[in-house]
Amino acid sequence: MTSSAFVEIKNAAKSFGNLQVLRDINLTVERGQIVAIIGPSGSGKSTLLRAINELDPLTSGEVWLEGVQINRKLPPRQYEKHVNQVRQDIGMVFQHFNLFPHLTVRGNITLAPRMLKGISEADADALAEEQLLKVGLLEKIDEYPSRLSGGQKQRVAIARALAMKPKVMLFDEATSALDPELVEEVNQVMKQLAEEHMTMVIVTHEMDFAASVCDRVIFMDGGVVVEEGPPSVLFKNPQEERTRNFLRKHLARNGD
Amino acid sequence: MTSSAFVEIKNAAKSFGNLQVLRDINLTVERGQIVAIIGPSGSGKSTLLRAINELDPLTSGEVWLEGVQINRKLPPRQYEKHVNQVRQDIGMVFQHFNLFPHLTVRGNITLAPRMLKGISEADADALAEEQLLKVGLLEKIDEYPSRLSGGQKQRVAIARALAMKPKVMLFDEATSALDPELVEEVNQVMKQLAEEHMTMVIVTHEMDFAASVCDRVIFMDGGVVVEEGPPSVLFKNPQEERTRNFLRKHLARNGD
Amino acid sequence: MGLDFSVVPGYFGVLLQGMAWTVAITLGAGILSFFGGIMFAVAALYAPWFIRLPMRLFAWLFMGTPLLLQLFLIYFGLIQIGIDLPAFVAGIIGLGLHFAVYNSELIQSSILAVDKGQYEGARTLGLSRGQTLRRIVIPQAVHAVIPPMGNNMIALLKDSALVSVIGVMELTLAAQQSISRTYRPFEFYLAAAFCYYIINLALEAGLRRLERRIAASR
Amino acid sequence: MDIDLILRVYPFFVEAAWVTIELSVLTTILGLTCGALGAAARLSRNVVLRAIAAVYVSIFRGTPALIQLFILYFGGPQIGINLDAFDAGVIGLGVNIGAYMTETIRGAIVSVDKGQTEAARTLGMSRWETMRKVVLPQAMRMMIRPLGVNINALIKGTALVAAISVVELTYTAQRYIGSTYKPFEMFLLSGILYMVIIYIVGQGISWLDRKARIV
Amino acid sequence: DELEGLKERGVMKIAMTGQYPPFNFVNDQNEVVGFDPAIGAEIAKRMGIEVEVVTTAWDGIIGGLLANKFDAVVGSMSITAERQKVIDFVGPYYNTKRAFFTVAGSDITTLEQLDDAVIGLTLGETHDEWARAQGYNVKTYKGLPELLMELTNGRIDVVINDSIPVLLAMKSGQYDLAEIPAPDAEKFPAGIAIRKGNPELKAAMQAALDEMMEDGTYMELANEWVGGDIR
Ligand SMILES: Nc1ncnc2c1ncn2[C@@H]1O[C@H](COP(=O)(O)OP(=O)(O)OP(=O)(O)O)[C@@H](O)[C@H]1O
Ligand SMILES: Nc1ncnc2c1ncn2[C@@H]1O[C@H](COP(=O)(O)OP(=O)(O)OP(=O)(O)O)[C@@H](O)[C@H]1O
Ligand SMILES: [Mg+2]
Ligand SMILES: [Mg+2]
Repeated sequence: MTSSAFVEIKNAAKSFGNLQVLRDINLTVERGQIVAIIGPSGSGKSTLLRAINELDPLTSGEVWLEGVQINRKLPPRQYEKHVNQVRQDIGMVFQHFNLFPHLTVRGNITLAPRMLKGISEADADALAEEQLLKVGLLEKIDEYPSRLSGGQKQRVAIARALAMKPKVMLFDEATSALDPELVEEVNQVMKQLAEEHMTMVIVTHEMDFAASVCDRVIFMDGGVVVEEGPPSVLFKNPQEERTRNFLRKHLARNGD
Repeated sequence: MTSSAFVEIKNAAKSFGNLQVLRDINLTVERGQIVAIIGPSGSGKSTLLRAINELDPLTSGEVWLEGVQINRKLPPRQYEKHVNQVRQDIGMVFQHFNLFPHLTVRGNITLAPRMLKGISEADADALAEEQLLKVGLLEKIDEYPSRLSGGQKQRVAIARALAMKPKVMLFDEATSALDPELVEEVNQVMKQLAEEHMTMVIVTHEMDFAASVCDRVIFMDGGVVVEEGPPSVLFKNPQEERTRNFLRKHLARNGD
Repeated sequence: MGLDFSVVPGYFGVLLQGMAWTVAITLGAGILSFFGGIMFAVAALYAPWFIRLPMRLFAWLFMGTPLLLQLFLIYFGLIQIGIDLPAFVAGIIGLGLHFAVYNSELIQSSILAVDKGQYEGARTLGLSRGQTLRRIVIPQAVHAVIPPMGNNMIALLKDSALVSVIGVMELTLAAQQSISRTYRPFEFYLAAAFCYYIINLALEAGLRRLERRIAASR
Repeated sequence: MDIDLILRVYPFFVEAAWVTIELSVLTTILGLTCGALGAAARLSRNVVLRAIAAVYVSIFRGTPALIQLFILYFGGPQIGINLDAFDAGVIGLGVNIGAYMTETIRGAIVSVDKGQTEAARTLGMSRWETMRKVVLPQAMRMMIRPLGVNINALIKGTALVAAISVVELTYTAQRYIGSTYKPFEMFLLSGILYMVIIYIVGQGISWLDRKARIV
Repeated sequence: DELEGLKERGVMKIAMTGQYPPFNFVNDQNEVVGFDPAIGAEIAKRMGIEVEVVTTAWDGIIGGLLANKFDAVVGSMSITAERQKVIDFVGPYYNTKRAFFTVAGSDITTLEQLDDAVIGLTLGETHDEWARAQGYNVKTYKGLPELLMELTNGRIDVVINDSIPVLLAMKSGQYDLAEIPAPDAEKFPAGIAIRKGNPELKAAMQAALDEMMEDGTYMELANEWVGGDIR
């Protein structure tokens, strides 16, 4: 069974022990589409995102990427191989960057392509330079992460993910650990990706940013999708009481 | 040479190695007055406060408390004694509480009075209870600090300082390590002290709080006092460009 | 009988040779203890129980008995079951395994302390479990324990004196041999102590440089 | 494996184990004393004391304990220090481990948060009062485990005094090897006894550590 | 002279390794026994004093004597010119000869073959220096037990040692060894080592030794511990 959608999540449910975190979630993302997921803390946004690349496998339900089921039931060894394979097509950016502190920026970016795609050192270097140019950090290529600001770290993390030429990029609150003055430089990079029609799923607390780049916004609460729609509708004219409540509090907080 | 002021700082200068942190600072605090020191990070606020009780002795200049020069030049042994003596009159509250983790709340409060004032155990206990009542934490008297919330810790730290019956209290960002919902309980205690006419010098980033309790606000930048005055003037109608800049950024940040 | 260091120069050759052996053993055992420590640590954390349990026992034996005894058993004992190691090799293996056990304890806790985000960051890129361990987790864990492992190296240098009991002509035995000719214990032991101290200083300087280099990269 | 022989001689090994224990206890006491004094000197404001302590630590950690024992025992008389073997063993090992303990204790003390000292000094407590009532009680907890590591090394290190002929566990084994030509049995016996001692001490240290951590 | 002091104290400390049967070793009761302590005790008795046996490692034994850790070494020490430079000897109280042992059935049967063999001996022994002077390929060990183990293990081909202890080890049945005939082998007189500068002590001990050789006590001890006359 395949699907016409690019990314498709069907009847996703997830529990941690007794705690049901996701309940019957259905979601499709078309190629080139940019989807934002918003919602209060603990609503399951990260869990959903991490289910897409099997970091937190679903308890039940299916995840598909371009006609391939990601969370297939397979014997351990085959599953491991399969997962490592599909993850190469899914870039992910974390709140806390998770750069490798013992490698330079170059090392961070080239490690996976060299190990997994077996490309030559020269090609890998070219790749690193290309990606760093895109995020505007070419001059930092030989620095260690500890010498970078938070915004620079996150841009390197994006470059690292892009170097694997992923089909889709996942962002989990990519800017919420950053000082306010550094947020914009990361948002710029994400906007640029949007212009290049990268398929993206973005968990964020920044409504303004979500409104300005996303094709569709999904509001989650208590492990379910409460409401979804284009930003113009969802932000300006939400249908659900819970959505309105959330937006009211949130827009106040962001109003500075 | 004595002074009519209660606390007086004259021509204070301080360097750490080559770095000049304070330059020619003059400041007086009358008995019962409450003074707030505000300013950007690194402007020397903490250093100035810590100069008052000789934690970071001045490079040059004088510090007086009730007609006694605190930073007198004395032979090491005498200096040590003198400093220990005057510090008993100066209570200090730190950003990170610095409670003694190996002692109960009672032990934290009674340690110094018992050692330094030689009061009996019963008297010390009564003293601890009195101070804890004041900060509203009597029921925690036999807890260890690790069992307290941040706000409770800070209130115990204030009780500990008060138990020495200080003539003046210094607060160095007493609430900035606290979660927002805990700030108010500490501010309440400080307001109460203000009502009791405790002389206080308060380094803070909370402009609202400073405006509501202080008699005078001092704005520091780059190691000098840029501007000072009553909160009504300094916050509403600052004279200096630097003050205006600082307040603009800061009030925006606090506006959520 | 007073001190008379004039006898020492005649034995410079012997002492220098002893020093060379001591350095060689320390380096050999140091390298073994480093890689052995990593392997033990990985096995202790990730291997199935039928490897893990014997390893725990092994570690427990090595940490619970004097090195002297271990060296003796490796050299004189293994040959009884057909494993004939030259004394020099037995010394390196004994010292190396002994300190590998200690290093392994350090590395284990350091591996567990590596931020979970590092693991996720690598897995997300598609690296396998083994690749993540090898390229991301272990290098960081090892970086973090270079200073305490350095201390173990320094302890190892000094414990290399024990290899004299299985007849390796290292510095201590060289001194003893010189003493058995001259009957001047104080002078030769002092000379040996001096040589150890020199090696120790060199080792410490090397470790400090290494630590600085690592510190610079983070 | 000559079980018969083992059964015949094991009481003497147990006796010898008591010598090892006695050595370990005395050495620990001396080592802790040296360690405490050394740490105090390293942390003092007196430059001379600091320098002396630094040299002490550097030399005694920088050379093998075995050589130090030889120098003290065989070389000592040449400069007028004539100790019997047991005393030389205790002093040699104690001063040696004391150098390590100096660093352990110092490390624990400096790892106490600086804010603790500042808070105590701010209340008017003197340096010494602060050290005694605020810093040391906290450092004490942090040093139990690393001191346990030092003591573990020390117990195994007592085997070195066999070289200066103290008849403790290892030398007892060596003597019996000389008369029986049965090294494995003898070393097995002594090895087991070492493990027992070290296990018990290890449990004791863990217990102390747990107790200290309750707060 | 130390004779006075010894008599005053009433105890003479005598040193040996305690690892050299039959001359000195520990029995099942963990007591140091053997020919050496027996001789030491007898000499002391004749001087009207007691002995206390000290066991100490061989490589420190002369150092220990010089360092006043004990008063005499009654530990099967060969009298050599080298040693006589730093200590005095009473005796000799027995003689042994340099002997060469291989495992039984070894190809090495003559001294000429030693050039290609690996020789084991004890550190600090008289044989050590001699063997090196011959240009042999030498490995040194701490004691006879290690030597015999190594010989059976095959890591060394030949052991050079005083003959008697090895012969006795062979007799115990634990080792299957063969002796290489060496008719011209050097004889070694074993002596009791004392510190230099004690002529009176030396004379008194010598007199006691001579006396017991005269009156048959010596033979009794030799028969008891070694099983024959070893003068
Ligand atoms: N590994 C885990 N084990 C147990 N519970 C977990 C785990 N990860 C998440 N949870 C729980 O699942 C719920 C949803 O968590 P999730 O991180 O997905 O929320 P979120 O919407 O991303 O919140 P935030 O905005 O705070 O990041 C929370 O109650 C959380 O405590
Ligand atoms: N012990 C010290 N040694 C060297 N430099 C120091 C020391 N303490 C403070 N400084 C420097 O002195 C300057 C002023 O520091 P201070 O802590 O007084 O600033 P502050 O106004 O309290 O800032 P913040 O709001 O961040 O607490 C800073 O540049 C700081 O780096
Ligand atoms: Mg989340
Ligand atoms: Mg400050």
